[in-house]
Amino acid sequence: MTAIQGFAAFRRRVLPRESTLTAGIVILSAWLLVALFCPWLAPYDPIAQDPSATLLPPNPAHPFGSDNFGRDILSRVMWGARIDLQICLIGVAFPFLLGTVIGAVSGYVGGVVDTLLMRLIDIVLAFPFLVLMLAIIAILGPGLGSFYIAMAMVGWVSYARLVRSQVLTLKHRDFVLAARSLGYSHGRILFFHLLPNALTSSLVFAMSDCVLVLLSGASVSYLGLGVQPPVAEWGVMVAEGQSFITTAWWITTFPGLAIVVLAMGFSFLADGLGDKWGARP
Amino acid sequence: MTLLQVSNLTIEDRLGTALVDGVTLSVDRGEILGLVGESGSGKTLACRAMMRLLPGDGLAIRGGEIRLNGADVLAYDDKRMMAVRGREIGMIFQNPASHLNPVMTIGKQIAEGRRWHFGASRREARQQAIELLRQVGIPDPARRVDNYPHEFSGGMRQRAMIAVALACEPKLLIADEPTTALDVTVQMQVLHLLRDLRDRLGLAVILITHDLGVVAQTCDRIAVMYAGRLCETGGKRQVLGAPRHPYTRGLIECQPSSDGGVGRMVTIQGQPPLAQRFPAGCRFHPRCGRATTECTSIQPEMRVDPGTDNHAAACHHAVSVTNRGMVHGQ
Amino acid sequence: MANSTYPLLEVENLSVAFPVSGGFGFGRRFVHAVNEVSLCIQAGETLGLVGESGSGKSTLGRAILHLERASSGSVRFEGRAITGGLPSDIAALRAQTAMIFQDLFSSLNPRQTIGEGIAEVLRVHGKAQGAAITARVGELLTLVGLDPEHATRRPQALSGGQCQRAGIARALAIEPRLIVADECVAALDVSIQAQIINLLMDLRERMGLAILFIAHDLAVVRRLCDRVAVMYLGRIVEMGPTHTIFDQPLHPYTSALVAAIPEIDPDRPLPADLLRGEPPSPVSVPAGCPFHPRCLHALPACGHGPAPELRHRADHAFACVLHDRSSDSIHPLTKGALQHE
Amino acid sequence: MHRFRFVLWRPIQLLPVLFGISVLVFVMVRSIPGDPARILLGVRSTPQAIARIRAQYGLDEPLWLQYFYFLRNLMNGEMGKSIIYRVDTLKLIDSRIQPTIFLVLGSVLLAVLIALPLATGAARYRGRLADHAIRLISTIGLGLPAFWLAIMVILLFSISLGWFPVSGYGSDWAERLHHLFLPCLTVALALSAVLTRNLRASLLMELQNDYVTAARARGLSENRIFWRHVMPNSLIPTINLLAVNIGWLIGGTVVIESVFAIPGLGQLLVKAIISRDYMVVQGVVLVFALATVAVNLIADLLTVALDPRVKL
Repeated sequence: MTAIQGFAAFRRRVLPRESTLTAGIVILSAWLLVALFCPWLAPYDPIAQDPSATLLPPNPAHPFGSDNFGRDILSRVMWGARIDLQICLIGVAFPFLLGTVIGAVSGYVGGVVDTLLMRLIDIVLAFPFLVLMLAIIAILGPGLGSFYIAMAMVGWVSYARLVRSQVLTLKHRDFVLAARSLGYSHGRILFFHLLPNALTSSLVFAMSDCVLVLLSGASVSYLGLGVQPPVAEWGVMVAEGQSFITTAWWITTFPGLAIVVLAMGFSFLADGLGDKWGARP
Repeated sequence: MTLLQVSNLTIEDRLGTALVDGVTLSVDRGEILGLVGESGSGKTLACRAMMRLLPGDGLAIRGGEIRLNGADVLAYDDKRMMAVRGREIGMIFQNPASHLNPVMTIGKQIAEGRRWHFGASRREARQQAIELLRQVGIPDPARRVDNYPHEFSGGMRQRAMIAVALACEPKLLIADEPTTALDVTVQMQVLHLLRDLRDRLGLAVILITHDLGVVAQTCDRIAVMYAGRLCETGGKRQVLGAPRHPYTRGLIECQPSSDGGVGRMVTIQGQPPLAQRFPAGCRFHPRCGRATTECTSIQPEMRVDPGTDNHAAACHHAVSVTNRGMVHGQ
Repeated sequence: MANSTYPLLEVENLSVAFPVSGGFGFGRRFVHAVNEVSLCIQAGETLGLVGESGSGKSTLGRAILHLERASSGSVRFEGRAITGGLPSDIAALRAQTAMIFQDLFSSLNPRQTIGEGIAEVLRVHGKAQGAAITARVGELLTLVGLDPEHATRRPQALSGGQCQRAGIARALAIEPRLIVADECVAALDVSIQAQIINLLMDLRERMGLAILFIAHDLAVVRRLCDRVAVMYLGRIVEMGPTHTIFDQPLHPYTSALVAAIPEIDPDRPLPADLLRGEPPSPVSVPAGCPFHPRCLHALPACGHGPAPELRHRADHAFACVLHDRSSDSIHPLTKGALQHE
Repeated sequence: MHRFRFVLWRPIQLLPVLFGISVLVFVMVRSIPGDPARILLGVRSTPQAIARIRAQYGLDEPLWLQYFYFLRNLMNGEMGKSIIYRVDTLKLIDSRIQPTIFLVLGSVLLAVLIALPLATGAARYRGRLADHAIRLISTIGLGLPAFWLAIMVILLFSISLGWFPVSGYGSDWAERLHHLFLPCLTVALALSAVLTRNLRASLLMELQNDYVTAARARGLSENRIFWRHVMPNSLIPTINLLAVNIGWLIGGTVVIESVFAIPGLGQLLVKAIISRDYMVVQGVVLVFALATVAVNLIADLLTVALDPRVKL
């Protein structure tokens, strides 16, 4: 069996038929593998400086070239996958959990709780997303921890709004009325009947939100308020290469491309899942 | 005089299942034809085919002929077809709320047909829109012409949709379950309007419905469809008074009459088949009390009862005039 | 039965009002979806509740099962107060009542199989434990004419009629004494409608069920129900034994509804216009008799004052002033009888 | 008409939001650990200045009174002094706001110009090659980091081709337009990806509506149906989407202004954060929030004007 046949068989058996979903899964698993195995895959130490190999253009020894400290860009991009994937996952997990629970309870309970929550959401949404995050980071001080906290404080709003509107529509569907007429407790109705139905669109949104979180994390780091040098993070790398843009384009180009490809992976996954589940956030 | 003649119309989906199979129908000028069937019987699809507007992907007309005033509509190109739609054949739908553009005034939607098909000026079209609203029985049409669909009640919306269709002056109106979403008293008013339009304008109407009661009071002739095939056609009195096909009979009997009756209701056992699982032979045979082995394998043809004027049924065991007494005696 | 001295269900002067924002938020108005309704249902009895859209019949059905907050009046189930009742009273109501719905697919949780949905009822109400649950689920499915193997299907994989049967099986799992059936055959094909009606008849006979049958199809109501209540704009305008309501209606609205029943009789002409216009929105109920703008028999006095009271003649009640003049000899309003006066 | 009362009522409804914004901004600065007076004045504060600011903001009073002073100062146009620039924050903002406004307006204009034809093409040729290509491009566009895209655009148009200046703002109108084109393009490219995807989706949804079938059944041409019925109806949700994205867009300008060294509010904010110039941070955040609220208000009013179904 040739490799192509093998892949075809693998594709048939393991991967879903939808091409966008497949593309998303392939891109994301590739990055995941790189992130997990970068100590073995990366040809150089990402922060080891080599004064004899500064600002080298892409060549067989350094496929993506090297920067002004002689660090290998390829190795830094691979190690960067660790940090940036972590930014996506942690940056999405907290808002997702927080927002989903708050939105579901608020939509189900209604009344004063719901009104107050909607006002709070209006207020948070009145601030431009990145500006509010920067403001919170300004108070907490630069760093990845501050970024996660700011993300959780700002990001939950979208999930809460989404899940709340889902719960509000589902609440008036007959199966919820049926559940009430059968004497089920509120907890059972909310968590066993409403939430499983509301969750699909929230999950799809979380996947597309990964793109936003990734871009925000990289932007914050680019501005010098997130991940601090010399850690290999893509946004930091772009910032570091900016001063050499006229002479060494490769320092900024490759980490940027890495962001684009990872973001595409999440977008494809979100689109694919959305089509598959018929959920459009 | 025959206005529209459909012969052997067959519509298949992408998998080659015949959702409409060999349907033959005709409508005369000034005639109301009732096309009766349950959901999934292909009645709506057959009518959409007459306008060459099949919904969804992969559906295609695979055979048959549609002749409008003798001309073969299936041979028309898109441009000629556009002149048929609206202008020759108009259509109204079950749910006027969604079939009217929600952000355009009723008047503009009526006027659009006048402007598009007849090149009327803005002012003329508006006047004609008001006149049309009056014709379909909307009170205070000069004011209502500037209302949006959501400002109309259900029955008024249906009237407005009829006015939108009439604006193009069609010869044939296809009415797809026009009263199903309405209350009974309002349903009566809309049916009156359709009858009235037929009388005044000589409009031919195909009334698609699942309700035999509506058909009995409104139509001249009836065609009954089941699982994509025609099972019985004929005059209203023939089909309802002396049904020849067991499905027609079943439909009549399982609808309680207004005097209620007593005890358990007569039913047709089982349920209509899904398109992918249409049975071989007569498609009704799994639910039929009269079915024999012949029915399971051989598809029955539409046959006219020789003793009648065009009362046809597709059943191997169709009741004919000669042995009608037996059926009525139960 | 322990509480046999009480009727199974007693509704007294029940009103349900919904707030509608009047455009500015502070100009709050109320829609009286159900207005001062009184009725009662005996054990094993089937009461038909008919009316056009916006008549409040569905709201009344839900309010009876305490699924809608009543703004005034009371509901009693087996003598226990349900409106403003204790949680234990509500629990008693829930343990003996169930509901079946019009929307075949939306009434079943799309993420549950049919079996899981029924098993959940059995478990929550302690009707069966462990392996007995599966057996009972099969039993219930067979009872409503489904195959026990349908238990593993999701609602999307069933036809409309099968979904309705599954919904009935879930309702029966509770072993109810009262079922509220809200337009439960309206969305079904004619041939399936009759099957479901027959199923309800069978179950009623076998289990002594009382049914509140909410419908707009009068022919079906006539076949199934013992008594009928006619609603218009939130009020009951006529109520009585089925044959009286259909054969000798006293309210012009009832007589119009009866005359409008489509009949499969090719020789019967389309009835002449029976009513003027359409049911008005419940947001703006006309003064006086709410029906007077559409009534062909309306008197000048009908447009003023309070809505006419429901008056009782033996087991027949109606809310119309037309019969005041000759209160001792009432002429039923059959097919325009009043025109002959 | 009844529904136009909305025009009066909607701004009143916004009062709680405005109140919330002011509270949030107030709390934000007060929650920085340390002596507020010292924080507001920076490291080189004199005792006299500290005493003055304590009096002005009532820093020894209870918190709710402090909030009241904060509001009072705000009403008087007092937002404190920048510790870096040594001028009133309001004056500083006033001098920096113009480039940001033009950047936002230009970006929106460009983005709409890009998105409209793309979404139209994709929706009308659904499932064909053009549609797939447009979808792929817009998906890539979603994931473009603005700061990186800006550098790439500079690399291409300024350094390699030499068509546009690398950075700065310019002194007269022609120069400013020249300077602003690349930044606007950068923001527009990212924004148009979102717009294209959403407009395409809402066009396709409208095309599936029953009234489109009804219009076909009346013999209207596909062109007329699309431009007269489908497009106007799809633009209504798109206006709202655009408004929601204004917040995102303003965030984008923060980054873009830093990359292109445009002396706007975004750049001011980033510099203020880095140099802990909290009075400026507070002022700029407040201005951004008010601008977002205003844009959403305009979008709401537009929706009411365009969609007869919408009532309060």
